[in-house]
Amino acid sequence: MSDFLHMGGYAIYVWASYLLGLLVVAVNLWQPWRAEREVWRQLTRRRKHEERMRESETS
Amino acid sequence: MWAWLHRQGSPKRFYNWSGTLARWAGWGSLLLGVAGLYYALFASPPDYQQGESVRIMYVHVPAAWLSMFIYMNIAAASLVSLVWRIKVADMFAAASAPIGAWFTFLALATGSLWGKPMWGTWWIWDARLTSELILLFLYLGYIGLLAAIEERETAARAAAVLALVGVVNIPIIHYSVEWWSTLHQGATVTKFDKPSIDWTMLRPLLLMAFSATLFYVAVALRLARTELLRRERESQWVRELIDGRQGGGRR
Amino acid sequence: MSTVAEGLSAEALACRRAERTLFRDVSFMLRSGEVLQIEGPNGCGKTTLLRTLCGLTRPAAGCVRWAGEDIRDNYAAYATELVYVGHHAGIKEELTPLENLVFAAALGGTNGRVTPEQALQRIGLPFECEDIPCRKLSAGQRRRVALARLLLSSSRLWILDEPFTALDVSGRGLVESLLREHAARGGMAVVTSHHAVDLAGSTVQQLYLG
Amino acid sequence: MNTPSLAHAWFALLRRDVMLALRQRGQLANPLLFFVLVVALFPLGMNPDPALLRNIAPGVIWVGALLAAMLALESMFRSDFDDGALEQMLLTPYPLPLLVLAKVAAHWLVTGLPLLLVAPLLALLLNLEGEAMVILLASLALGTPLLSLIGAIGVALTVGLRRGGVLLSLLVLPLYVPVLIFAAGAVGNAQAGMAVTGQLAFLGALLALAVALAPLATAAALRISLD
Repeated sequence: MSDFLHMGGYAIYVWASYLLGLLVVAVNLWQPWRAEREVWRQLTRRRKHEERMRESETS
Repeated sequence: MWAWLHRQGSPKRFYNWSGTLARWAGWGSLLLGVAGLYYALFASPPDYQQGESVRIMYVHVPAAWLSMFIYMNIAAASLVSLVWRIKVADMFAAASAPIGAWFTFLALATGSLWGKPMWGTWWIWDARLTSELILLFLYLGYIGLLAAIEERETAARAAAVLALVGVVNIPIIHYSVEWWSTLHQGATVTKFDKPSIDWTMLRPLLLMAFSATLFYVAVALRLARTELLRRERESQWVRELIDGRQGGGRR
Repeated sequence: MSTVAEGLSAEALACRRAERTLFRDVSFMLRSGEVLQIEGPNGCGKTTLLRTLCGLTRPAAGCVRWAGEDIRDNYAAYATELVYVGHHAGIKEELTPLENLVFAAALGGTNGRVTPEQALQRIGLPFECEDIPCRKLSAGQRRRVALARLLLSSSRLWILDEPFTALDVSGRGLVESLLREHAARGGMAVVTSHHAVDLAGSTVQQLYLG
Repeated sequence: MNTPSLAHAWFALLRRDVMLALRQRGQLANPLLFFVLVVALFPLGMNPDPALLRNIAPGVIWVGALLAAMLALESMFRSDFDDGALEQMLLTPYPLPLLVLAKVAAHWLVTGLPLLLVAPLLALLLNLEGEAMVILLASLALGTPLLSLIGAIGVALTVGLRRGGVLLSLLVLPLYVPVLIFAAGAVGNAQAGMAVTGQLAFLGALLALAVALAPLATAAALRISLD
């Protein structure tokens, strides 16, 4: 196991590479998630606003 | 055929099929990625010259591949959006750009991490890394232009022109950098690619590359869908979508 | 559509800016000898409409036709028939009025009736102004230089964005008479203006935006 | 109907732009002074050993030319955009790419050509002599029009933006890389007594390609920017 972690003396470089790869993947997962949440929040707010306007018109 | 494609490019249709495709691509990417990581870290031998550091290659090469592949995708989508006026295409192009920039960055960083033990310095003006660096600038320029123009559709069309100019220039840049590095470097440093590569190393490489490609497809589609919703928020189908979602209570 | 579509027509034009619809369903038909006056409050898209008619801005929906043909199909033919004078009319500050007009004629064509000097005279620019750079002229004088292009050109369609801005009473009267003459010759014009325009004797259509 | 011929309009546009530039000589001189200053700063920033200077001369002069050309780019369409002359250019019956070519040609005459004229002086400052100097001029003669042509695309894309300057350099400089490499490479080879025809031929080919394609892209970009 420690041999595996040691990576023949290249541990820092190898693990840093994989960590960076993971980081990039994480950022690219987080980004669309955040954008999606933001857009849905906006859209529902707009829709509610519209409905309120319609209600106030009819009443 | 064209009529069919054009129909699939209509906002509502695109929204429907892209969701499914993104989900499948996402799961596929995860599956291939896990398998790829297993072979990359456990079930492949160290290189006889580079030792264990060869494992960096399984991150670097897919990232470098994706950086090129995504730029080509942006250019192709830009062409489609300029010629056939399919709005969805420019949203896909715009969504691809940040992903491409991130993977270009990853390719550069891992190239540097591989270079330190191999060459003894963090950075060397090797043809491949230099090309990658210029590619990063092309991406940043594209993203910068897209962000600078306020009118969304104008921005998309301007960026599309830039992407096409860029894609014509990439081979020229690549060739010039290649020529320049052979002129100044003399003895060639060991490169990643060798004429023949063993199956045990090729297997994780291919798995990781496919996984990365699917990952890109999934993320780009999701970003494009989000942008689509934002732009089409006044249309009837988006309204219905919101109502359905609120009624369904998914969140 | 009418059978003989001589002239300019717009079909269900719509324009969006900043994700907001500026106008939609704008349709009209302008025939030979007619003037179209576009009115509306600030920010209602008058300038955008004019630019759309020129083919500078792409409409979000609908199309502009010249002689029954979409202007995008044969733009060069349309361009020879068109003069557009916008807020900024391409008058170079560093050039003299005469140089500006000579250049405009070189790019936009002339009708052969009027020389640049005559055009400047007719538009009421003092003779001594002809040889000084435009940046030293007043706003009204610069406006006159821009409008002098109308006299040179042989185009049948004039598209003028606020042509009366910065002009004094005599200038306004002059532009009105230019428009009348143009219409009498069988020309067409699209004009935006805040002022009431006196074009007695010509057919004037009006279009309200917003 | 009396529409002037394309050639007449083309030369009228070229003549007007050159005339305008000559009336604002201050603006004309700025990039030139910048070029001279940048190159003159290098010996101050390092050991002014003649051999070293000779070594870095091709790169330094070419990077200087690149930055000076970059600086001059913005003026290509800026004033035309502000005063509506660009709109008028789009409303003519002539093919826009050809009119763009006239503007680029005029821009090169007033910004690129002067760089070519002061380059020998700078070459002397950096101990670049003999054949290398000739090749330097040849590379500038082929390379600076390329800079103008490629740059025009970037300017056309950013002309509608209020603060397009930094973005412009980000868009354009990566595209300048091949020009820099081959041009500076040719001069370097000439110094070392090696063949230069390959690089110069490549620059020539790039120039031909850019003359054919860049005006098309610039015209498309202008239409988009003015939309």
